[in-house]
Amino acid sequence: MSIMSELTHRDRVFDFLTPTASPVDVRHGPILYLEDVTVSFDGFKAINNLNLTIDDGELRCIIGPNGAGKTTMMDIITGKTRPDVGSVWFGSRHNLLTMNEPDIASLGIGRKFQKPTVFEALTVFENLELAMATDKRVLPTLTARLTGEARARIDEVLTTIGLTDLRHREAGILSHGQKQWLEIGMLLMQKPRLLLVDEPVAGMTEQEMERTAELLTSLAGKQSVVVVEHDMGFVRSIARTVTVLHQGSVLAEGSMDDVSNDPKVIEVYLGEGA
Amino acid sequence: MLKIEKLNQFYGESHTLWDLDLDVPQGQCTCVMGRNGVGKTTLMKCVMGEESVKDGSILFAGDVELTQRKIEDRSRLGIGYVPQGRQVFPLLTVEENLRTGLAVRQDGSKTIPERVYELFPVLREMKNRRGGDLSGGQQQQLAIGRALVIEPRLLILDEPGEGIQPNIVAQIGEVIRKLIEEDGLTVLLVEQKLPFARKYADRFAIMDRGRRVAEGEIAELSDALIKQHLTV
Amino acid sequence: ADEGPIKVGILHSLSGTMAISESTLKDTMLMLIKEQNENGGLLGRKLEPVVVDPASNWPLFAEKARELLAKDKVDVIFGNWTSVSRKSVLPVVEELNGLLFYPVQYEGEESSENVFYTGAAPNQQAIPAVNYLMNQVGVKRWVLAGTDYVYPRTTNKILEAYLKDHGVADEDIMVNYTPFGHSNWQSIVSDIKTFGSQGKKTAVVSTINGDANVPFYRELANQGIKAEDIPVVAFSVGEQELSGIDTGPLVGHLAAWNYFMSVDTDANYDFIDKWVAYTGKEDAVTNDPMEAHYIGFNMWKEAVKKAGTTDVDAVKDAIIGVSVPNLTGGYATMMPNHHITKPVLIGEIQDNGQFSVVWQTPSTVAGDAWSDYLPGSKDLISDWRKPLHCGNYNVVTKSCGGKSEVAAE
Amino acid sequence: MNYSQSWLTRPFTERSTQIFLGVLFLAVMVVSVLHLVMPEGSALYVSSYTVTLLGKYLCYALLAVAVDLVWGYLGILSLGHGAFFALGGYAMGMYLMRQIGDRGVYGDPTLPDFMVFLNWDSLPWYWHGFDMAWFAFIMVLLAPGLLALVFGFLAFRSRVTGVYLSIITQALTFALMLAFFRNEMGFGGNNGLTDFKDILGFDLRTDAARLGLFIATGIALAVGYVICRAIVTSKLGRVSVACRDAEARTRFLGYRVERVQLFVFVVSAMLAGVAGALYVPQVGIINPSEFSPLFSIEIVVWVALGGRATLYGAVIGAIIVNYAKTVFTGILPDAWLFALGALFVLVTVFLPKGIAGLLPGLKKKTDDESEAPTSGKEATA
Amino acid sequence: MSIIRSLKQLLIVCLLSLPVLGHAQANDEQAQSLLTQLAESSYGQKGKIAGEIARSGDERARGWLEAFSAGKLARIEPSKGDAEGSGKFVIVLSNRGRNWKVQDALTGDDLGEISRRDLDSIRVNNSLRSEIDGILSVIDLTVNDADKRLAAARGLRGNVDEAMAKKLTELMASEEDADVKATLNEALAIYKVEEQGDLSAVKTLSGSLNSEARAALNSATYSDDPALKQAARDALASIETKLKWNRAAETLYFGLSLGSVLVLAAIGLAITFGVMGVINMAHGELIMLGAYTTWGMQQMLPGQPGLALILSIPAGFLVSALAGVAIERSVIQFLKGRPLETLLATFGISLVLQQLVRTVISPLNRTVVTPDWMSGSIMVNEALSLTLNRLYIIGFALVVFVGLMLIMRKTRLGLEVRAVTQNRAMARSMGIKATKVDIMTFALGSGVAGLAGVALSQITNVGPNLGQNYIIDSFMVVVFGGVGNLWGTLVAGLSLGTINQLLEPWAGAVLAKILVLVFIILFIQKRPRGLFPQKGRAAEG
Ligand SMILES: Nc1ncnc2c1ncn2[C@@H]1O[C@H](COP(=O)(O)OP(=O)(O)OP(=O)(O)O)[C@@H](O)[C@H]1O
Ligand SMILES: Nc1ncnc2c1ncn2[C@@H]1O[C@H](COP(=O)(O)OP(=O)(O)OP(=O)(O)O)[C@@H](O)[C@H]1O
Ligand SMILES: NC(N)=O
Ligand SMILES: [Mg+2]
Ligand SMILES: [Mg+2]
Repeated sequence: MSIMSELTHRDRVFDFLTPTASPVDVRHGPILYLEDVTVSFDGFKAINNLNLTIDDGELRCIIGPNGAGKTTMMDIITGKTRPDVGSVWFGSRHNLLTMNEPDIASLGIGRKFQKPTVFEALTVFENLELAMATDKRVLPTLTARLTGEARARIDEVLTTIGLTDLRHREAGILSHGQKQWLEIGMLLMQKPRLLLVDEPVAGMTEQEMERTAELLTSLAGKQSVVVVEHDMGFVRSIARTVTVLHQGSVLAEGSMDDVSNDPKVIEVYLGEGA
Repeated sequence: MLKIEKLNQFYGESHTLWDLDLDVPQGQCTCVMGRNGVGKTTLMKCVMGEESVKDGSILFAGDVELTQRKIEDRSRLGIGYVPQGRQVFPLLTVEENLRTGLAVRQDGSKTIPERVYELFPVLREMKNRRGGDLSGGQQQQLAIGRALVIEPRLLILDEPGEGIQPNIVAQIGEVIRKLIEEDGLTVLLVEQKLPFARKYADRFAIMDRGRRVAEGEIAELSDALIKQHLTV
Repeated sequence: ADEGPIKVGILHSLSGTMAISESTLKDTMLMLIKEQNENGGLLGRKLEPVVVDPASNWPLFAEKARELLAKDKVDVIFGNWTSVSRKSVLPVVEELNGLLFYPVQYEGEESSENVFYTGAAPNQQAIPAVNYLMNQVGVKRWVLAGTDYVYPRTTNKILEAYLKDHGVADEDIMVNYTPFGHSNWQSIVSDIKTFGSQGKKTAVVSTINGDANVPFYRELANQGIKAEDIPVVAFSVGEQELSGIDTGPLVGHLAAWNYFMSVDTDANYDFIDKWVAYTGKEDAVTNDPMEAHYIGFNMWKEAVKKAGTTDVDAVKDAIIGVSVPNLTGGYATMMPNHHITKPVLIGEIQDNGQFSVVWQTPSTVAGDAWSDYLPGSKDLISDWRKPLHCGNYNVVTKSCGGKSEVAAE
Repeated sequence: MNYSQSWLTRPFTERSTQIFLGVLFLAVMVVSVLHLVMPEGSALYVSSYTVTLLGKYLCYALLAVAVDLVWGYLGILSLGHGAFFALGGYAMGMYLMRQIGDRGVYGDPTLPDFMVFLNWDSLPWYWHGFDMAWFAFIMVLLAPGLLALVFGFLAFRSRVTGVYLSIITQALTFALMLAFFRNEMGFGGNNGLTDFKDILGFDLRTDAARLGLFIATGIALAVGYVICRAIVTSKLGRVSVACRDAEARTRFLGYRVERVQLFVFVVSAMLAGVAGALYVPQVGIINPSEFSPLFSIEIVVWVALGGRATLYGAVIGAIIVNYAKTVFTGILPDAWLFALGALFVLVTVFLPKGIAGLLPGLKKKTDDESEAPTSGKEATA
Repeated sequence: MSIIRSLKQLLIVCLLSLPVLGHAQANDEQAQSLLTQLAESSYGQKGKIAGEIARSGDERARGWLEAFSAGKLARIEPSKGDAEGSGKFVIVLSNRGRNWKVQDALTGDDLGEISRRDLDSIRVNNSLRSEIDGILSVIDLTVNDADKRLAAARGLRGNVDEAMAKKLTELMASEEDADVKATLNEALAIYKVEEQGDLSAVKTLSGSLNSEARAALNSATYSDDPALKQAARDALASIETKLKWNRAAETLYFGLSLGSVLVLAAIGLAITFGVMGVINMAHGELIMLGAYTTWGMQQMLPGQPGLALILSIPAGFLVSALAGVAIERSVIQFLKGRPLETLLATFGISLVLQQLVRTVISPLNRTVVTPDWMSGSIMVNEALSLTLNRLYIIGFALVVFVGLMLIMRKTRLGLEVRAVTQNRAMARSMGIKATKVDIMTFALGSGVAGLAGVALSQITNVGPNLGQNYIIDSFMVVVFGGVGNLWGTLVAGLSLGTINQLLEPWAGAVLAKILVLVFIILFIQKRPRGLFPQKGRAAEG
């Protein structure tokens, strides 16, 4: 795009001129739709002809060997990575491939990263505050005040993630597991239509896992959830439909039982002992 | 192999480890457990020297007082470390990541032991890819592989199974056992997942808010203990 | 206030880019003051130098000038090198009614009641040099190369007008500007070489300043431009600059100044001996701005003696007409326009970093504040004596330039 | 931190801002009163030389605050803020030049001296309007603001970050310096703009005008400080910090990072412009050396020395360094660079948080429930 | 000009008829009187007297003329000096300082040192000097050394007149060296085209790149003879095409040489900043130290500038590397994990180092001599010569680059330093001695800066400001190339240099520089991480 034409796009400079994103349209079927997506890095195909459909309100688990392309898939959905070919739709209205990360996020796609990334210089409270679903344009952000309602919401989430005591500590000092929880909290604050959760229970104890499982299942229905996880116990406890990725494409899809008995899945992923 | 006594550690003003005692017997796998944020990682860092301790002692191999040693000397003594969060060198290739461990090998070998590649074939496959480009699980495998390159006497594993696919997790467990049995390796393991701990560890220690609250043979790890210290 | 020492402010950069030129001038002043004190001071009082470092920073020059005048209450200031620093200081010395002696060749177009210009105006350096090249060397084609700032720009403007008046065609003049500190002269020197190989005798008139000179001369040498083929005459390269250059390959290139260290007079040899003794360095060199300070200091001294006081207004009046010996065997007189009379010397570089004088004006030339070759200023004159008392009197409109309004009040 | 206050009033509820404004107000008052009331010989008399000097420090302080806003809170290490400062300065300088009218040496009623002397026959188009104060003052904000807008738009849109951004800001100011050196640009070349006569009808050489400018600078600093404080304590401030520490992550939360950066960058550039505009009449000259990359680096050094990401640290740093310069260049003309250099090294090594790190009470993060900070007395003592 | 020229030719003819300068020992009185005339006459007369001296047959004449031409012939002031010496002519052996070493011009006796005050130099100027050079070089046309003959022949082009032409034709017949012969032929052809409008001579000149030849052809295009006019035009046109190519080659050379200077200045920074992440504002001063080392070496080895320069390569590396170690140990090591603050501290260090040089050595520039083997240029053809100092520097830059590349790629240090900068704690946990690595790497980067200084001393100022002039450019090159990538630094330096030189003839030096900066700004928009960016997940961290 030439510089000139961008300069004439005044609305791209001043966000108060930007039209607000229109809501996601799910009347005609799935909320997320990936078709024939391929992405390669220096010739290595991390995603190879991937097709995936997530229905509105669904909770989907995705498993697959290390390097199968699960995280890369999330990168594609959230606009971090552009596929070489293929199409990705959010509802039937939004072509995600034409949008950038903040646009996609404001459409209502939230993500928890595999490696927890929080704002280390900000407090736990502020991390949650920033994640909160509100008007995120510049001037509204500048003039934003915290309403009682919003504060209550933050408090609620703080309780859920068990960090109430640490709310005014900088997020940088949290332990690994605490950061995982904070990320989940930020995801909750965003109230997205679609949650992409990459390895939520890594580093959690069995009991914490149970809590997480409860949390995610309670979200499903209102929101759509995609969970990537290697802990089979956890997956079993929440899964309705499981998709197995392998070498960048779908290897198997079905109920947990179907999948875990699939010899191909056992061979490349579960191993005999599991 | 490792004997920790009355260890106290502070992050600035906050007292994180309290009078902590821990015994890691030679040729066994000791598993440290505890809820999030109780100080497991902190303890490992103290052993490695990445955090300084206020007082207390950490004796290695009977008579080496670790708290007096610089970090780099500790690995020279034969301690391998797989930290939580992988900590691979993102811009070094996989092979270069592994080669960083060659400096301290006792035998002065300049090649990466074949065993590492056998255990994690993906590392061979991706030899020339940058560490940071790997998937999460691949990075974790790289971190473990890297620690094995130095052929340690004591291996510290901070939640090693995190993000690794189930069959490889099992394989890692097997390797640990094999090293313990064949080479007399000592392992200090932090692990949350009970099945794994039960299957591969010899001993356990439970931490709660910076203190060691329980310790014993893995068989002694009772549901009561778990309920008391590991549930929220 | 007439007891205690007489304070002499020294306002030269001792750090930053200009320290390379200016720090010597500070030492010169300290030497002159020391000598004067050894000879009993002035009006029976000791002289006390007040040294500050304006650090090659132009606003800092103004600040330090104010500090000298308002805080240290100095009786006179010797200082500045670059024109911009002088421009920055000018309003301050005028406002606080100080005295400033400015020792460096400059572009002219200025005459302040409070400033005494002891360096050369363009008519005391550039024009005679060009005359020499035109008449004695037979130069027909001209390269005007300078650093891109006001002094070279103005000088070149004056020279262009002058050359055209003398029948030089447009295509026989090449003008080139480079940034301060320019160090990559390859293509410019190559262009000069091409320009100079068209069969007509060519010379380069260089107003290149400061650090850019070393790489420039080095490139000349390496591309094999010899003084015999294409001589370079410089207005900003003196002994001090040469002391940082391997002059072996540069023999014969020229400079125009009002003083050279090699000048064969006793006054000069004495001055050099004192300087060597003062600095303790056998290889210490002297240069034109040093002589200008020497003259300026002596003129101020004479004026103070004449006025019997260091009072600025009295000294200002007394100094006009004061004559002191220069170091080249003649006299320098302070003219009513606050510029002085100077001989113009052309020297050729020698392998020992000195210049050998090859030509000089038969008599001294009086500095012209306003150039006769610039349309805006050819009608202006400056005369600080009463009753005219004006730095920019327009002889056509018969009014005192910018001050007309003030006068009317 | 009080999250529910309005963004503009929030700074005033902060202890640190209250102390800052109080100290600034007191200082300006004391200086003015001593200048006006005390007899000239008195030990307590503040000369107009000192007043102007202090005015200059305050300009630098405002400039440093502007740099700290983008560096400390947004993570943009601008090595080109001198450019915005200089543009503001040139806008003011052009106004002051036009005010000279026919009092220049050549007596030309419209053309500034340097144009007459370079044979320009008419005023270049971009000089028009600068005879009117309102226009010039708008340009003081607009010139740096527009440059920052265009430059920032391009750079942030392309996601230029880190040292890459730093270096292109440096290239920007370097290019402008070379351009302004050229006489053809019509800004007086290396000699710049100087020999100003009066401002808004007041003779610049009078003590009253000097004092007025000093007070105006004090006010500008106060306002600039409060604006910056308001930004950094607002939610936008926290988003800025988020951008600074994890730019990509911030995008995934739905913030348009480039716009946040652009907004703050432009505000900062304008503040720098104001600082430049107030600086020029007080020091009496503006020339291209204000565009020099080393000057911009020096500004960053002031901020780092004072303590990054505190704003008041920037003020402290700017004042201390420049005061040290004034003093050292006077009393240690041959060795002051040793002293200054040593100061930089020692502060970095021994005061990791800069000089502001010595003021413990001010930095504490307070609760949203507004838990009182530790005693302010301690902090200023 | 024309007077001088004909005078010179007169001399040449005279001299050519003289087999060698005289054998006879002329008497001293005559010599004294000739020299006195030389000393006392005006510039206009001196040439003639010099000619007389040359023809006097005195075997000392050549020495006098050479000394005169070099400004080293002087007379002890008749009124001053000790009684016996006054009025004596002397040859100055050393003219530095206030007392000069002299020897008696007539007897060759060493007279020791005489104060400058008591000496009157016999003034010489450019035109005299070239006259004397002419006199001396014409003699060279008949010497045995073919190189000297070639040089003399070259000098003749454009200086031939009727009398000369005849002589030259004779000389050509006996000349054996092909180059000399061709050059003489060309000289003759220039004369023929210019003065006689000789059509056949145009052909001789048609391929020539010599500027005198071009001038001759040019004048022929104004001839009345249409055939000659056309032939001259054609010849010029073909020369013009050739010249264009040569100019292009020259520009490219200039670009590469500027580029290699940038690479040299930046490459050390590519280590300290690019790899270690230290924003080293004192980098320029480390370069400066290298340059001063060269100066110091030349002071210690007077008269052997070449040897001193070669020794400066290790010495400059060492001095800067040690300075680097000192900086690292005293400051940088305390700033681990605070890379931005290294800017503050190293800025301070750079101020201190600059002022230290001003105070301890001098605020003035120092002279660094270019050894003979690095001076001048090698001539590819008449229109294209490559300056030697730059040629050496291009080579030096490449050698330094390759050396660094090998160290970073092939030694363990390269691996370890990258590991340490990427994750210090982890690197130490792997047994890497981070402190040692820091010291070695910083020393390496600093040492390379010192090498740059050694090289720069051959093309620019050696003074306290040297560093400041390169620091900004260095950072730009490193960043433009992509931080952490040595190849990037090489390509960035060379391409920025070339772009600058391509733009310069068209835009002028100032505008070219501005355009290069604007280019950098725009380029970074397209490639926000430099020429060779770190790609992929790893870079985003
Ligand atoms: N920028 C890149 N450059 C090169 N290879 C890459 C890059 N990004 C990803 N890959 C490769 O693509 C493959 C897919 O990676 P991805 O992170 O999506 O795996 P994953 O399914 O999330 O694995 P895990 O379960 O271990 O997290 C891996 O083999 C990885 O090495
Ligand atoms: N740099 C730090 N500064 C201050 N406090 C810290 C720091 N790092 C960790 N902490 C605190 O110390 C406690 C122990 O942290 P640690 O990382 O050792 O926990 P952990 O037991 O490993 O937890 P997890 O299971 O989540 O990995 C936590 O409460 C954490 O908030
Ligand atoms: N006046 C000068 N040389 O700047
Ligand atoms: Mg993954
Ligand atoms: Mg942990």
